Amino acid sequence: MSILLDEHTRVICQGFTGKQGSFHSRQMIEYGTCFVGGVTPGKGGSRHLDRPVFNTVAEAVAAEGAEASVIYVPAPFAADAIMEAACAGIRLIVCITEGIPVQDMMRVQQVLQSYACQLIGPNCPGIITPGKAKIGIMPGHIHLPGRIGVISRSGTLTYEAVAQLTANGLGQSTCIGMGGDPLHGMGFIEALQAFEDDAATDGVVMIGEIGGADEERAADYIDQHISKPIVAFIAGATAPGGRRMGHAGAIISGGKGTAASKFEALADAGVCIEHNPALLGQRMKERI
Amino acid sequence: MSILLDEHTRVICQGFTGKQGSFHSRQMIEYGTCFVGGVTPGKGGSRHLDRPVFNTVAEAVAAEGAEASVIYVPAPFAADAIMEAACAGIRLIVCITEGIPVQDMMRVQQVLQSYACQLIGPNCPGIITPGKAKIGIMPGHIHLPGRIGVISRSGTLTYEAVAQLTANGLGQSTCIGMGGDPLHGMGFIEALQAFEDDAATDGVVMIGEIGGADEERAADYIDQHISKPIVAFIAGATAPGGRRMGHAGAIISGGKGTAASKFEALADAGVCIEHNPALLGQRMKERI
Amino acid sequence: MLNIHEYQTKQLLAQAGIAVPRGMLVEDAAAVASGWQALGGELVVIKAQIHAGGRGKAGGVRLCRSLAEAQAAAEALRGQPLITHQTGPRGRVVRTIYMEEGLSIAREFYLSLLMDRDAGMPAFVVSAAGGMDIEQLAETSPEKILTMLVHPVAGASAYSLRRMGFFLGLEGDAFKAFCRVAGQLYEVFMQYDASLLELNPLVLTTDGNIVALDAKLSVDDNALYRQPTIRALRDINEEDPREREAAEHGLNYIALDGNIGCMVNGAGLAMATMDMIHLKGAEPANFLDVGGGVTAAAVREAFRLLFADTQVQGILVNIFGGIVRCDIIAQGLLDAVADGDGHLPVPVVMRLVGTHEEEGQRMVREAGLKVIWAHDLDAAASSIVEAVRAAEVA
Amino acid sequence: MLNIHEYQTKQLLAQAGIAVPRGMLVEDAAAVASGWQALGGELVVIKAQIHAGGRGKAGGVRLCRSLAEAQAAAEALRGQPLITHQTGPRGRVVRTIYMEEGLSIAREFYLSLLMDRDAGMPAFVVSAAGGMDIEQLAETSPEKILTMLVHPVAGASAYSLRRMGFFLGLEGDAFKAFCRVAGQLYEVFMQYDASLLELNPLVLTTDGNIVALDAKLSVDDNALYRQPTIRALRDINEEDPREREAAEHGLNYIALDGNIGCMVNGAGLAMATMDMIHLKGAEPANFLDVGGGVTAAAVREAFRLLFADTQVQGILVNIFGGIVRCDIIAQGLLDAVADGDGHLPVPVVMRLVGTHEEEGQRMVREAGLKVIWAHDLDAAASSIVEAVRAAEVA
Repeated sequence: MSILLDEHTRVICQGFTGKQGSFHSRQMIEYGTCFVGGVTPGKGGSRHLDRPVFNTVAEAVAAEGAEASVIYVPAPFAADAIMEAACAGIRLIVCITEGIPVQDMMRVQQVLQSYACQLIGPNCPGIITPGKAKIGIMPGHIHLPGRIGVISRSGTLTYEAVAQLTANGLGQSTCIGMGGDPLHGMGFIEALQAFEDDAATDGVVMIGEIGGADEERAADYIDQHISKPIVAFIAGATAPGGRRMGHAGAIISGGKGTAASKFEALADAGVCIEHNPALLGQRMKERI
Repeated sequence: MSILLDEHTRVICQGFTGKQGSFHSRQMIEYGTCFVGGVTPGKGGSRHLDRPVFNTVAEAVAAEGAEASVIYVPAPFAADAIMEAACAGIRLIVCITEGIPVQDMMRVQQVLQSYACQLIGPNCPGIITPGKAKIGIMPGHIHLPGRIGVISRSGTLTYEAVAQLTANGLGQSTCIGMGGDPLHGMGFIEALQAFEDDAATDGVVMIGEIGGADEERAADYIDQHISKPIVAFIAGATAPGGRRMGHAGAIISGGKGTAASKFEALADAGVCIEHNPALLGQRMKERI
Repeated sequence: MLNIHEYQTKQLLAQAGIAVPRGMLVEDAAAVASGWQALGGELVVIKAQIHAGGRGKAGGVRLCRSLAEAQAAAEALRGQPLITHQTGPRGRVVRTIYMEEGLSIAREFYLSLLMDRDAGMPAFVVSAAGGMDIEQLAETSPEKILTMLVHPVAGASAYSLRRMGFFLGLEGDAFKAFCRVAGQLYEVFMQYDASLLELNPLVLTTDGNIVALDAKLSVDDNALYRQPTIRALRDINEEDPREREAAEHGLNYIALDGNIGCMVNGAGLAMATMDMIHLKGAEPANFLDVGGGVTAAAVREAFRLLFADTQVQGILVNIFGGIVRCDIIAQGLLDAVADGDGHLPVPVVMRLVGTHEEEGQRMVREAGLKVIWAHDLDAAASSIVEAVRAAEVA
Repeated sequence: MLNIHEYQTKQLLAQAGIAVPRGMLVEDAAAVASGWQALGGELVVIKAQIHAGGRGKAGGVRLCRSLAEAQAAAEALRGQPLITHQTGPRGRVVRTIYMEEGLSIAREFYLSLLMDRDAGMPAFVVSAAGGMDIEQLAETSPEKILTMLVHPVAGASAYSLRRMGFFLGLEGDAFKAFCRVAGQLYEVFMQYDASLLELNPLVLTTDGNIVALDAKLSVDDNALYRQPTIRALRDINEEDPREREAAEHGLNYIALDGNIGCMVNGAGLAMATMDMIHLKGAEPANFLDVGGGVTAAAVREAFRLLFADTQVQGILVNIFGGIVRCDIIAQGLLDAVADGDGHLPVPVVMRLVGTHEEEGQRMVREAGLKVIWAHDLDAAASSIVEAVRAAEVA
């Protein structure tokens, strides 16, 4: 089992024929993802990677029953691509693109309220259900089918945690990189609830970072609604205030959003917090 | 029992010290409504009708625990007043004002998605729970406490139906005028569901009119979810196409939204349709 | 809704950067002659400017290949009623003639924006079957129509413009031009509080331009207070004089084809009253909602309108007074009768219920007016239908 | 976030109709003299233009009542480092001096707009305690601050402007002027893709005007591509030269106070690596994310930066290659070493995991570089901390 994504999920790529889109689409296909085509406006009717190319997402939905889309279009056009996917009826939208203006994401969030879809990202590695399908840019080979969910604001740090879970023989049910932008789609709460409801997930590794209050809100939620064991790490304990640490969302503003406050909130909610990011797999193994 | 409104609901008025606001606030107070004050920007701190006047709805909420508001401010400012009430935490907003531009209501609908509030209207008579409280402009004396819910797009035609229910000894649990504008708050579906869930309501009189597809959608909903008897009338069987019949929303456009199609949809959903608006009370009496 | 003329709409579109054919109003034959020169002297279109669709089929749009032909077409239309499927059988008198350059057309499209009440936001409607009646097309070939909602926070998104362009089978520069025009159309729609903004047809010319060949704009009445540009373009000649007069008194009046005049408070009750007359076997002569804040002067005006209508053979007054006071209705009636010969010109059935009903009824009785009283709506409708039949027989 | 100077922000505000004090840049004493005349010759304010708050307390804002005083103040600031609580201990060199008219102030307010990430929309923050540090105020007296979200589809609604005006205790014309200014501020915020637009203080003058006395604008980096006006106002003198140079190579670099340099792919892993160094008892000298699409040239530049930093006594390379290829990292290291004397200037611990890891490790080994290899993050951090300690002792 898994959440959101499995081997039957019909996936397309927006920005399919571009360099990034081509490279990662090939990787997704090789991993086994049910990859049914792609969209590049103006190239509709052609084929790429032995899959059909469409002018619009709506056409891909009509012709191929696409239900998930991964977006690699450049930042100035990415918000539009997200809205196109939502409007066309895509239920799972994964936006890899980094650098989308905040005002664009503000509009996306408003518009998405009208649609029954789940956005992951932007500025994220994507989602993978090991052994079944991946949508995104994560290296598939480090994953192992298993029973631990991973939800993270980071990319490579997620790989670190995944590798530890694999090394400890636990594997992963589904791993989601929610992305490093301040305004984003799926958050900790939605993911934790989905893992809670997933019979094939026994525990969750949760990776936060400085900035915002997502982790604090998640802690409140965990306290009320989550029974499965959670191991959590927050990156940025040593980050100075007022500076963006790479991710647009990773900034301590006015003394808010520190790693300490997030660790504390999670600990208060009964989460197993771990300050050493090299020990996440081991801690989870102890808790299962 | 009743829906949305009873004798404990703490009501304020926006546009309190204006002519309309004053007149109808006095009527509401006389009817027994728990009327705790009003808002007129710039007159905060004074008193009117022996009630406190506030500069903002937020102040009225903080000082008086206001939970419902009735709006009598002129059309150019009414959309703003609705948003103010929502933002201040008012849960039941009744907007009497007629003539709000459609674009304004479009924005109001978008904004109200962010708040847990119910808007009734605009361009409506309001809501009354006979014998307990009224919020709006309907003549209280024609009502009788009873067990029939009324939901209507019309004002005076609602009074007609109410008078018939009263004359037939049935009375009313709660009566809601949802208003005659094309974009509005509470619709048939929300009201019907609330009446369905209300142990003190035995049946519902539903009054639609030409224009839009609210009645057709309500018919679908009734078919699936409503078990209580409904008597329905649709005004405008004799209205010509392409002309607005008074209400901004009452127009047959492109052959859509006719009384015939609405009567038919409701009949198909098992609703007791009645073409003679003078017989609504009698029909309901037969069904109960 | 307030409508403006085609040529006025095109001026607004041109200001927003949307291509429209060159053209000018032509007041007389001399103006046609100078316009003919200005437009290149090869092919012009003479277009009757009335607020109604279906002008083409009705002969209100004429392609002319010579000056003489153009002058003849303009003179044939000017001052004459034009009867289209939207004007009613009496037609609409053509007071304004617009002359445009003729274009060489490769393809015709339909493109409009309207306020979608179910979605609560504007929607584009587009079809490759331009020049057709869109409502008819929606019935017969809905697959030829694409509807794209426009979320107000995002505006006319690039993806929706592209999707429409692909739906029309456009490519290259024409595709880009179409997307630009559709985006600009949305700006115009929002800027002027439009209810409907329709280009039918929008054309692709043989030289690759996207041009609005016809254009219709309807504006939300409720927003006119903030639309001075549109208010200035209002043409009262296009409005029914009775409806306009009624509106000036705050009355909501719409002329219909029957013979029983109605005066009611509230739009829903007014429609229900009309429906009731129909149920009793007659037809209403009008919709008339006197509204909530009506004065005796407005009621007097309302009765004056009904009395003056030769079609009206009887009047049903149905007042369920909440805010409306019955004594004010009575006073208005007395005043209107006093303006005439002191008698009711046609049978009048009155149902006066609600605020100050005894006072209102007393006033009418004391004035000695022989109205027929009714207490409920059913009886009121039956009474007026009977009274009119009786008068016809007599 | 890109910051611009106070005087630049005020120009943008003035263009939007918000009142700001009259003022001018003063390049030298002569400019101060002519400005003194132009501003009325009574009272001026000399303001150091640096991208950091807290200038007032640090002596960077000086009230002057004579020309001589103004000239002296300008000369005292020009070219000197100004140390505020936001500049760090080294301060920021003042290169630009702005002179403004002094105003007679009745009240001072705080008014800002920021992008509220939790609500996903802009928010006004307002307080009657103007001129205060708002973050401190939020800690000590949150009731003195009002936050009003701005729904993007409605914009700066009249009710929210009024509510802020009442919260400040304003009335009459000052109330109206404040509401107007706040509404205009929202337009500026949206127009320039701002992350923060802060007026602290916004003042009510004794003659009843609402004037932005200080102004700060930070713009969303991601939106700079569509903000040519803001890009043109960028002052690279205000940026850390190392961070700027790194950015030009697509590297995300932030200088810190520790002695262990880091090179990592991915922001989260970079932070975690810093945290790990701290856990092992040392401190990171920098944050450095080489990103996903890094080239050997950029990696070389990154090593060059670290080698050149005299504070760096050891380097931890932590690459978990997904998109990043380990051989490219290795190549960059070899190139950087070749640029120097062929040896590693400080101890380097390398963890190269993922795509092409064998190839990368082989390249480094074959080049004979004595890096310390580590397979996991914990060991890598321990190793570099130990190596640096050992080097210190030696």
